Amino acid sequence: GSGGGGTTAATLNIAFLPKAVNNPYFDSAAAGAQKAAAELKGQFKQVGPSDAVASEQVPYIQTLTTQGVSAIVISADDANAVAPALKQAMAKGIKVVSYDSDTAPDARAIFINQASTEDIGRSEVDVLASQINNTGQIAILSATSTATNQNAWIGFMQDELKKFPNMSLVKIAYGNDDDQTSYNETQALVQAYPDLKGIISPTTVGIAAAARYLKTAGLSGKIALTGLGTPNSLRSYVKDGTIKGFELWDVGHLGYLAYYAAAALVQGKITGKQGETFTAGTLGTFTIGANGVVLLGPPTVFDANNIDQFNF
Amino acid sequence: MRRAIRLISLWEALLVALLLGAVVLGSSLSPYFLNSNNLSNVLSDLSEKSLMILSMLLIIIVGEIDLSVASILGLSSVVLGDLWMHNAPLAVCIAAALAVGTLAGFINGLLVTALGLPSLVVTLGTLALYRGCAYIVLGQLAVSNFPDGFTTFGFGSIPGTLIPWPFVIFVVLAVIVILVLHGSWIGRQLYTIGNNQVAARFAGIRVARIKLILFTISGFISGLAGVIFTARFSSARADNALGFELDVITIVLLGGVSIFGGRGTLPGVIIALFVVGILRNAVALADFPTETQSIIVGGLLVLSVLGPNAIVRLQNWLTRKRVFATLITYVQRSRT
Amino acid sequence: MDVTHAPTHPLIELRDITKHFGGAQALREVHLTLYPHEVHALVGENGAGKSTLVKILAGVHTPDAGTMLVDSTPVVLHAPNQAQRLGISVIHQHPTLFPDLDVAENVFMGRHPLGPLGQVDWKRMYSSVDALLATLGVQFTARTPLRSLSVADQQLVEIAKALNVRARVLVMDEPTASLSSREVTELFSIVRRLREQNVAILFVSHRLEEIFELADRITIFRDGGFVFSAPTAELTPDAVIRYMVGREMATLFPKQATTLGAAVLSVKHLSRAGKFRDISFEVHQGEILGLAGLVGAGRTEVAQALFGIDRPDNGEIQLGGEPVQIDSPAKAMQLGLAYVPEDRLTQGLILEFPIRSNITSPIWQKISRWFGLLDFARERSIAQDFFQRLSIRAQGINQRTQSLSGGNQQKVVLAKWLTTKPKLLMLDEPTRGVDIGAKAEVHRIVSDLAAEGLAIILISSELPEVLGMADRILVMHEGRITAEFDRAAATQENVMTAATGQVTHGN
Amino acid sequence: MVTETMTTEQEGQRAPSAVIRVTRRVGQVRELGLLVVLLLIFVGVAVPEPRFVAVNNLRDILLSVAIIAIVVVGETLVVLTRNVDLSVSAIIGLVAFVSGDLFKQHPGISIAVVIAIGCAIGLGLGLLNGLLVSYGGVPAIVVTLGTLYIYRGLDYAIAGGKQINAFDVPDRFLNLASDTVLGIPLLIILAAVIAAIFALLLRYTRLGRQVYAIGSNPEAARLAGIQRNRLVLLTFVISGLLSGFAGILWAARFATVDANAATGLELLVVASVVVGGVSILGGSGTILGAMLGAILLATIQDALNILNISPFWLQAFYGAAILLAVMLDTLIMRRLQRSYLTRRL
Ligand SMILES: Nc1ncnc2c1ncn2[C@@H]1O[C@H](COP(=O)(O)OP(=O)(O)OP(=O)(O)O)[C@@H](O)[C@H]1O
Ligand SMILES: Nc1ncnc2c1ncn2[C@@H]1O[C@H](COP(=O)(O)OP(=O)(O)OP(=O)(O)O)[C@@H](O)[C@H]1O
Ligand SMILES: [Mg+2]
Ligand SMILES: [Mg+2]
Repeated sequence: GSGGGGTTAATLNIAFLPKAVNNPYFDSAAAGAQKAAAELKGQFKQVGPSDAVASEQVPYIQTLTTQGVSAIVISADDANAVAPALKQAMAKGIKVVSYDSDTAPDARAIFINQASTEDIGRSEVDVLASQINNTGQIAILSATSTATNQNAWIGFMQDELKKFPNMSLVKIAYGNDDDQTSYNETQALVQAYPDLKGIISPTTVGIAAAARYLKTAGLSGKIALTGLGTPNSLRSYVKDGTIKGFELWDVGHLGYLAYYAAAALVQGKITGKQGETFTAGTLGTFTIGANGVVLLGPPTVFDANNIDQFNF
Repeated sequence: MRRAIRLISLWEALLVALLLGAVVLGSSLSPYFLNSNNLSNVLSDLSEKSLMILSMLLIIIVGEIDLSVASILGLSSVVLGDLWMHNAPLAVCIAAALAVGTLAGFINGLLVTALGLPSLVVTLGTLALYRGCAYIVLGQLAVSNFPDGFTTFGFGSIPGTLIPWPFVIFVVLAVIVILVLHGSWIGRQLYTIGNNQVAARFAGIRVARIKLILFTISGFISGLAGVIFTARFSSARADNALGFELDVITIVLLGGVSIFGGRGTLPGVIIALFVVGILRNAVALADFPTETQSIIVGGLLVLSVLGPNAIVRLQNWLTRKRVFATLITYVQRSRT
Repeated sequence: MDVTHAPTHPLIELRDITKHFGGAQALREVHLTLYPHEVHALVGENGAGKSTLVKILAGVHTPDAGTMLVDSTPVVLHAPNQAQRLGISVIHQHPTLFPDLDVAENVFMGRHPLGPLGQVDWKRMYSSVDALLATLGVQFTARTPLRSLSVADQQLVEIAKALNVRARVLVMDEPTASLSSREVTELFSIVRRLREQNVAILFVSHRLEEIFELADRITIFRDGGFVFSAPTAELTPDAVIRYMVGREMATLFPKQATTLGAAVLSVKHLSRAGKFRDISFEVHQGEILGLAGLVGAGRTEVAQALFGIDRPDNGEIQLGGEPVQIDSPAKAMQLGLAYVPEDRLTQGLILEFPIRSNITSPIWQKISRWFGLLDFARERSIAQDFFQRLSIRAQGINQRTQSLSGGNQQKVVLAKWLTTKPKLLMLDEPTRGVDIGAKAEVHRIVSDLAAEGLAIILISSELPEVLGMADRILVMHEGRITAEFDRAAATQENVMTAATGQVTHGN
Repeated sequence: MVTETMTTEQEGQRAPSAVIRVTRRVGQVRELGLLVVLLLIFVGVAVPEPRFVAVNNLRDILLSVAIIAIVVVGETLVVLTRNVDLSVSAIIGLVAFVSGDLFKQHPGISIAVVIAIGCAIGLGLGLLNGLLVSYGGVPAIVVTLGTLYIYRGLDYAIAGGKQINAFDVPDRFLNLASDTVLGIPLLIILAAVIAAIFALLLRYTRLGRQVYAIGSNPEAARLAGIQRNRLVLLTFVISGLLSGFAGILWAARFATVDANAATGLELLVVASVVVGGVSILGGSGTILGAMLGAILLATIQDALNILNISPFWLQAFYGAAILLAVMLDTLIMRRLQRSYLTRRL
């Protein structure tokens, strides 16, 4: 059989490969992608491992390659581990787009960046600072230390912290985007740093778990918590004051844009070169930036006032 | 159980049928299944497990078990990565990874033979210990920037063919194991130990020494698997191959090897290896949800032992009914 | 000993009981009657079927044919607890206990005394077991973990277990096998007390003096068949032995006269704590050295120490005049020793393997070619050769040893060790549970080997066998050599006396 | 569990011979040893970090062990019969999700009903394990390794990408995990009660003693007229039931439940049992010991947190704990037997 089948510009057979399939965050991204697929009359499917383990993603890439999908849209669990397989796919003429978490740049054509890494990193520190009036020990609860996006954000957070002499970052903990681990890590942070004032968790799983611990440990309001999360999973904590405010881009839009980008690639409208532009349905026109990065836009801040307007 | 032995040949026949079934299923589920690239992917995905079943088979045949293989894989992968991160030459890194694996296996062996502890508990302990050591060394870091040559070895195929490099290693080792296990005096001694440890000792077989060697080999193989894994994903991480031990043991048992030792053949296990590999691949190709795989594998595992038992019980029941007795004996004759 | 007036109503009556194990017939239409207020002794050589009968009474085995009457009503026992409910309590030949539990629980397992809330009443259990143990005069208490007891003490627990239930029938299979004489007297006084309480007692033993001391009636089995039964008063030890053996020895044990060569093995002051002490002897080429004694005398341990299975604590072993250290069976084999173990099923054979592989197992490495690959053709020829020389009766060398009769299994074990061309061959109970025909053949083989100049140590609990086969007989009792006899000087009586540890007279 | 210590004292009163006093201590040595180790850890950590022995930290330790402890009780029963149940983690995960999902699908469903359903599921899955082992004649490790896959697979099949969030389940349900009675968290009380009940059953019922018997010597058990199959089946059913119950509590405690809940927990459970001195070869060990084993492992984890040692050390410590436990156990047993061997002759 011809591995490169299906790349005729007409057929849109686009597969999403998230870090893990059973993660509400990626499910809402998938919802957006499905919307785009409907608009473009293309096919959409989402496959992936049940655990966020890099090596688990590779067989799926291979399978998709064999199936000759027209494009793979991936959120890389480990930028380099998936690279060889993705390169094989590209060699077979399959377009590769990364979203949410980038791969090695030479293993994809375009990276859909949910928000400028810098914006997110800096703004989260600012949000937290305003909650703890610029003083005290803070900690970061990240996903995995290999997650490209996480590390980039953390980089800018540390830089932003220089502006707040009275705030000190005491620890960066890793919850592996796993609920129990994140929960225990939060518990560990609180125990290890009795004077902890605030936690930033730039991951949807992490922030939810952290919020839950703070609530059960009766620390709501005592330790401030912010980060990136989905409104649905944090709504109750925002209402009971465990979380005053948190950020996120519109995940649905992320998937939506990623699908349009992939489609544009498949249809040959773009190749991924800097400066190329394409239109993404209701989101309007986007321009490809340096080394194939497309920016979704600034993040939204969710708080008690606006949270009920969102459902994802 | 005794009578079940007569059924081993039958069991291997069943496995072959199962294998064919899997192939048919695969090709009917997806047009891409028989595509040569895909088959090459199947082999590639089995790279580490195919090696690990070899040593696991030997260990289970002498009536022991090694739960720590996946952790040893992770540890040696991490050692390789850590040294590479500190700019050691690749050859040194690989040698070190193999050495660490071998040492880990040797320690298992010592605990089992010298102290006479049950291997189930010992390797349960080292399963956690070795994985823990891997985390201690590399934490959550991942070392990736390996040279292309290394990655190609792990991920690429023999030029001009679609045979992945690691599979070549498997073929070579498999041939050796077949010869040793089924053709040499050593193999005979292994089965003897598994069947009757006392009799083995009374016959002058050095039981403890042999077990020590086997655990050490298992460690080495796991280390080798660690190197291959690292190459395949150009990524050395502490959580590499987490949980592989279950797959490996499952495949071995599915291959008709008795968990009590003394019974089982490599051909059977190899067939089982491909049954599992192909089923997983077929199910994924057909876009079945991930969980279908684990359900199928688990079901096969239980059936692999339940099946023969059930047949034996049926036989006993029938033989008690004089009418069928002759029929049964006839069937058994024709089988042997 | 009081003369009993056998009551008219038997408690238990066994009629024409037959039992097969695969091919081997363990019991052939035997009958036995147990009366209350009577100690009934059952004697017979090894493999006569005593334990099988005991297990049938215990409900462990169900007979293939025949009837069992309890209180003159026929019963069929399928499970041990059925026998227990009928008031039949059994002491099995080999302890069947729970090593992880303490003595009290072993005694009470399944029948723990219960308190008001239906809870296990530990206090009561411990006190009653301690009381029971007191009557046995033992050195351990109800709370001692069983794992820490010696085999003999475990035997006592087994006895306590049987005495603990209000039994109407007490069956004892070689209860004294590993007991000291003091413990034996304790046991006997208890048994007599029970007899006074109208308990029916079946007593299996190899020790004739015990039987004549205790039993009111003696029944003799031979090779799975009933031979004779009469009140003890009407019997003499010689008569019993004659019934037991029941054949002219000379014809059965064709020991050829051989010229003794140089000493092959000489042992000096060999000791192993708790097993044997100060063992010294020599064996010569072409000599058969008999090792007689009761079960538990320590003969197996001596043999196994020589074969490197357990280490002796001190003493010296010389082979061909050279002092040697034997630390493993492998080493022993290199030195030209061979050991045919006591229990061929668990120690001698790989039942899953065909005759062929079993015979060649000690020399697999030798008959391998490059890379240790087995030379199957050579294996087949060697196996075939011994298969014929020992005239093993089977479909062929590829038949699985599992399906062989005891006698033929034993021949396979013999062949297995002969392949190593040993200088010294140690046989431990080589004919236990082997039918007469095969027995005779084994004896022929052994004496042929001796004639070929092989040195042989023959351990056997069957006196006639030792008397018939051995050039010289060492008698062991409780780990010590108590006597040595030449072929000429040895008789049933003097060997048996030495074996039971009474006056030591050798020459 | 109180009873365990009581009998120790009783045994202390009557002391016939020196040898026997030794062995009696050896009999209890596991529990004592574990207590000593725990004590050492507490002292060792409390000195640099007094917060370690603060009430709320001790509470956290017990809280984190409570759910596992319930599963450990069932596992202990199974292991005592010379078997093992690796499928517990899958049962927990499955039940945890299903019970959470019930609330999500049928808002207003009564908690009692959910608990009943969850326990029923656990019981059913345990029953399947038990039947395959006892009547199917399949080695426990094979059966439960297989059902570990299968049950987890079912979990994935049901859960898919869905996730149960705190707001999907009623607060009354979440309170199961957070409620306290007289200041003691309900979870801890539940675990303690369950452990105590089974400790009593094991020690004070004939059935309980027979569990030890079949693990210690199956053949002898047969001669004693004990029905092995039924008993093995029973232990697996109990193990499944308790795992199911633990699954419900899991959902209540962690509120956010996806298909991966409790993955890999079976190793921690078996580890607790082994560290607790329950012989993997069956026949010996106590619930008390297993509980201490579980607490020990949880304490190690907590100590690492408090001392701010990287959690990456945790697994290594677990492994070392397991190895040390079995080594000590066997060495002591050996020593004991040698001390007796030379008694005769
Ligand atoms: N479970 C069994 N399977 C096969 N054969 C058996 C079994 N039990 C006994 N036999 C055979 O039945 C015959 C009688 O054995 P049994 O144990 O009753 O003899 P015994 O008189 O008790 O001998 P000993 O004095 O050595 O105890 C022997 O040939 C033995 O090999
Ligand atoms: N089959 C057995 N089961 C349990 N204990 C045994 C067995 N055989 C021997 N023993 C014990 O081992 C110790 C030494 O017995 P050993 O067999 O060496 O003496 P033996 O003279 O060889 O007896 P046998 O006539 O059985 O060979 C004794 O305490 C004996 O009770
Ligand atoms: Mg007997
Ligand atoms: Mg003996």
